[in-house]
Amino acid sequence: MAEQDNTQEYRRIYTLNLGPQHPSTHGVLRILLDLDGEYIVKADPVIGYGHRGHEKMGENRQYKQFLPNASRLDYLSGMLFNHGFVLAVEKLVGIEVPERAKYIRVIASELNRISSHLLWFGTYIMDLGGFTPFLYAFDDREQILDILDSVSGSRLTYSYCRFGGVTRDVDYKFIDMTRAFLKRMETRWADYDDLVTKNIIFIHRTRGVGIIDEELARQYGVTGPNLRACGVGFDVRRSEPYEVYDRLDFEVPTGSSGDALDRYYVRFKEMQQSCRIIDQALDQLPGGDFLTKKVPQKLAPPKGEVYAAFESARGLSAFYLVSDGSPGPYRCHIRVPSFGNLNVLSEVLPGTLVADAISILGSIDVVIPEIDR
Amino acid sequence: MSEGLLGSEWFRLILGLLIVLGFASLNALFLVWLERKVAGHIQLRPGPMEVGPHGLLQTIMDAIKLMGKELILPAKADRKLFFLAPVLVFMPVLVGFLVLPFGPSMIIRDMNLGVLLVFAFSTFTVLAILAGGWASNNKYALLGAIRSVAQNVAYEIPLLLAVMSVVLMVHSLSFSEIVTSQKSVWFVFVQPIACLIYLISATAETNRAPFDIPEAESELVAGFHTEYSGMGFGLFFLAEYTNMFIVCAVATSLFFGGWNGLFGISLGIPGVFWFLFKTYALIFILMWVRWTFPRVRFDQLMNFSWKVMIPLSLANLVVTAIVLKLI
Amino acid sequence: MKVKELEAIMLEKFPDAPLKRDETGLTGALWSIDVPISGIRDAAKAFGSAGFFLESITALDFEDTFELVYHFNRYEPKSRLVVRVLCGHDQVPASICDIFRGAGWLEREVHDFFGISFSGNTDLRALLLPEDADYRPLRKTFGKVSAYHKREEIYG
Amino acid sequence: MSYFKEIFVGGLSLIEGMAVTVRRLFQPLVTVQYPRKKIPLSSAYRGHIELKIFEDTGTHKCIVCLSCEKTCPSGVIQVEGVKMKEKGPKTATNYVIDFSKCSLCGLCVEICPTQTLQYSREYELVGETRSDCVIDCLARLAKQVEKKEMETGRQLGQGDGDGNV
Repeated sequence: MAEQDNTQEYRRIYTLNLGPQHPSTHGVLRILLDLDGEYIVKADPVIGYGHRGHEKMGENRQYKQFLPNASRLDYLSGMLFNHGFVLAVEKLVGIEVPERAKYIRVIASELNRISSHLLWFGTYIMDLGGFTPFLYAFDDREQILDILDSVSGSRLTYSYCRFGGVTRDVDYKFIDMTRAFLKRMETRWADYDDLVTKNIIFIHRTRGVGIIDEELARQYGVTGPNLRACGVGFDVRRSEPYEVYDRLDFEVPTGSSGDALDRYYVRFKEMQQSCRIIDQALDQLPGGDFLTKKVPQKLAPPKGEVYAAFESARGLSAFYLVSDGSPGPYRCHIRVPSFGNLNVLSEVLPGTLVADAISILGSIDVVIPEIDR
Repeated sequence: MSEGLLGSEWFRLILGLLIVLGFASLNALFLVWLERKVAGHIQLRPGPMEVGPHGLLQTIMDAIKLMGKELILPAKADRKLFFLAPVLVFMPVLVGFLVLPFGPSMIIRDMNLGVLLVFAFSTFTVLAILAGGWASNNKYALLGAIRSVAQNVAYEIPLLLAVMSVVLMVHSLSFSEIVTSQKSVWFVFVQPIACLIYLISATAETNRAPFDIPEAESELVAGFHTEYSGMGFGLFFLAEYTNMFIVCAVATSLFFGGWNGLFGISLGIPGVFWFLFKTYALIFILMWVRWTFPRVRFDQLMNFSWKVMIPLSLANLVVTAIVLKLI
Repeated sequence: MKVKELEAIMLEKFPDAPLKRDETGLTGALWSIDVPISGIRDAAKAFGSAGFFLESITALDFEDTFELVYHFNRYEPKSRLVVRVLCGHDQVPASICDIFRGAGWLEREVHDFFGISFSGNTDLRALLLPEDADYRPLRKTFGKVSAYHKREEIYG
Repeated sequence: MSYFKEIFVGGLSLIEGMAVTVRRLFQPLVTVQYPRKKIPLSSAYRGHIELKIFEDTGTHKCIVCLSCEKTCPSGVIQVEGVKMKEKGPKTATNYVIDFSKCSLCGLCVEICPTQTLQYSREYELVGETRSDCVIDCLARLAKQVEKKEMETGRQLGQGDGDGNV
């Protein structure tokens, strides 16, 4: 009798292979779900489908040759990673960056952060079944891409920052376009509020779903908006200000319960804060060089190491470079935020519905190629 | 002799069936085009533009492409059921056309149980969806099929209760009688709650967003028709849009006065145009809703039905009955 | 927990390797500590109870030894801490995946890339590499390598 | 009571959402029917690299220093050259890029000592085989020079013409 019960129990639970090809896994992610009906019993994310060996490539390349790689780690915030890598090398070699370049980098980075969040916003609502906000968000994102295109010449993998500055100075056209974008967004937030934030269906789909509390976040090293959603105001831009972030006035939005709705709020408010940062940075933008002339063609950093953290759109990211004095790093390790953010899924998913799994996966905003490296 | 043939019931039926088949297919193709256009313009893009003027021929080309595609049978699928399901899903939808009152003299078969017939047959589609989902031997398809059954059972009840309030007022299940009694006042003004309940339940019945959980694209890939390709998929698609037309046509005749003009003013426009205009307006609203909202979750959908829709429709029915008795 | 207390605890546990403070912060970490391979778990426990979270685990491959580098951080300004563990090419360090649950994946990644096994981590399946990968790509013996140093050549 | 309130507030929020979408229905479209209508490229656009035509010489100024070839992270560029005179720089005889490997970082353009490299404004690139991605920059330059001469109606570069200034 007992044996029969066991076999029945065995049959109750079945495995669903969510991905690697699935409409809403944001890259090539596969999650092995053990299901009881529609309830998830066990979740095991399987990653590595997009492993390109960036870290090994880094060891075999000169510092500047790694520049194009940096934006390809997290292709949605290419400017931020590009910026972060340049920061690391500048710290390692000890290059002074002109003030103007610092401001330009901050403006470009924050624009990129908004574009990344807008893409997340669109795809998240699409994961929940609403298609239209996705295209509105892309319409706005297109404005950012145009702005960044006008200065970096590229729309996704910018490769804009250089050691000691940026490749190209910004002009009045860039400033006007950015100002126009900020003005445009002021009216768009209200539309997004009406269309999504206040929507009863949306609220029901996200409230109390996929709660990551502070202790769980600490255990898994969850950072970025996902961490701030559970009430911890931890932001690298605040805790270790790089470039000119300490001179700019912005808030670090936090949530309280750490559910999908709070993560949504935090990212939504972050976009508005980024707009504030850009606005101030444009006001303060000084004149001068945009690229220091003192950088040698062949970098020869002193022996040693550097761990340069920066806040990407998804959280705390860092480049860990070990130099042996040669023009390329001895070891190049990249700390990516999505790694911890995805890792936590195996503990958040059990007990939820399949539909919630999609909602949670969307709300933590992972970029799989960033994890796979 | 010829007059006898023209007037005979059989001739009428066959002619009707032919017209229905043609109309249903063309209408579905048109609706797909309309849906893409509405979606496009809501999203600030033009929608299909390349094939024909404003992309009008796009869906016809798509249909031809679908017919030319191979029907793929998944491994270990139930062969008979797999191919039967698309046919099963399409046939009952066609039957609904038999009793739809397009105009005062444009009913193929004016039955005194017309309303019942439409709903009896539209319930049948859920069986086909279940069969298709089960036969596909795919977990996503099965999940979609199971969801579909639960959803249809839950929403059938408020749907029929809402219809019941109208039937109580007219004392008839015949479409033409229901429409005729709305000559001066449409029932939407008398029964606004029943109308709202009907429209919401009908959206759920036809598996349209925000209630499209059986095919929830972002969760279940394509739900019950994940494994269907070619015309198998085409028939599911056709059935979905035809079904949409039917529920909107029924809504038109139950609540929006069918072929009657507003408050008895017909402006000299033939009844059939009034009917079609109102039906397409309702369809437009369904599309508008679809391209605005995110999808509800399965358990919330059931909650909404059992905790809100059914009590509300029951209360509405009781109030209707009491008021009718008092009058 | 205050920094002083943490320093005291670490000094008690590892008397010959005190917590070093790097005021310049040029390397990105404010404190660093060299922990013997047997002391990883003690150190991790101390940091865990002091409210640290694990930022990353990585390894460096030198000619004479592996070096495991753990980066811890707190939700406070400038409090990154780096733990260095020398780990011979054939040594097996202890896993800390029960102290920091997120460490499991990080250790799997190090196992993938360097072939370092962690005792106590039961799930060391390949994470980023294919399931059947039998190579360790970030070892300096794999593929194209520009340099292979001894540890003291870099850290002196 | 909260039950009815939620239904009411919820219903209202849905109507607000529908108001947003229906407003869009009457707004001008933002998309462009691409092959028929094109958006102007930004002035900073980075296409694949090409050799610049200098007005004074009527050709490029490549001195085959191989800086670009060495700095390229992906080994895209292949340059060969010969010495035309005893003294002075080499002249390029072969300048080929394999665009399928290029990641458009722009390091080659920045490092070029004679500034003879520039980004082309070509973006409608298509190839059926890998070899279609290989671009012969010298041949491309020759065509551009020819075209420019046709347009202006005069011989370019009345100077020495072999790349020396």
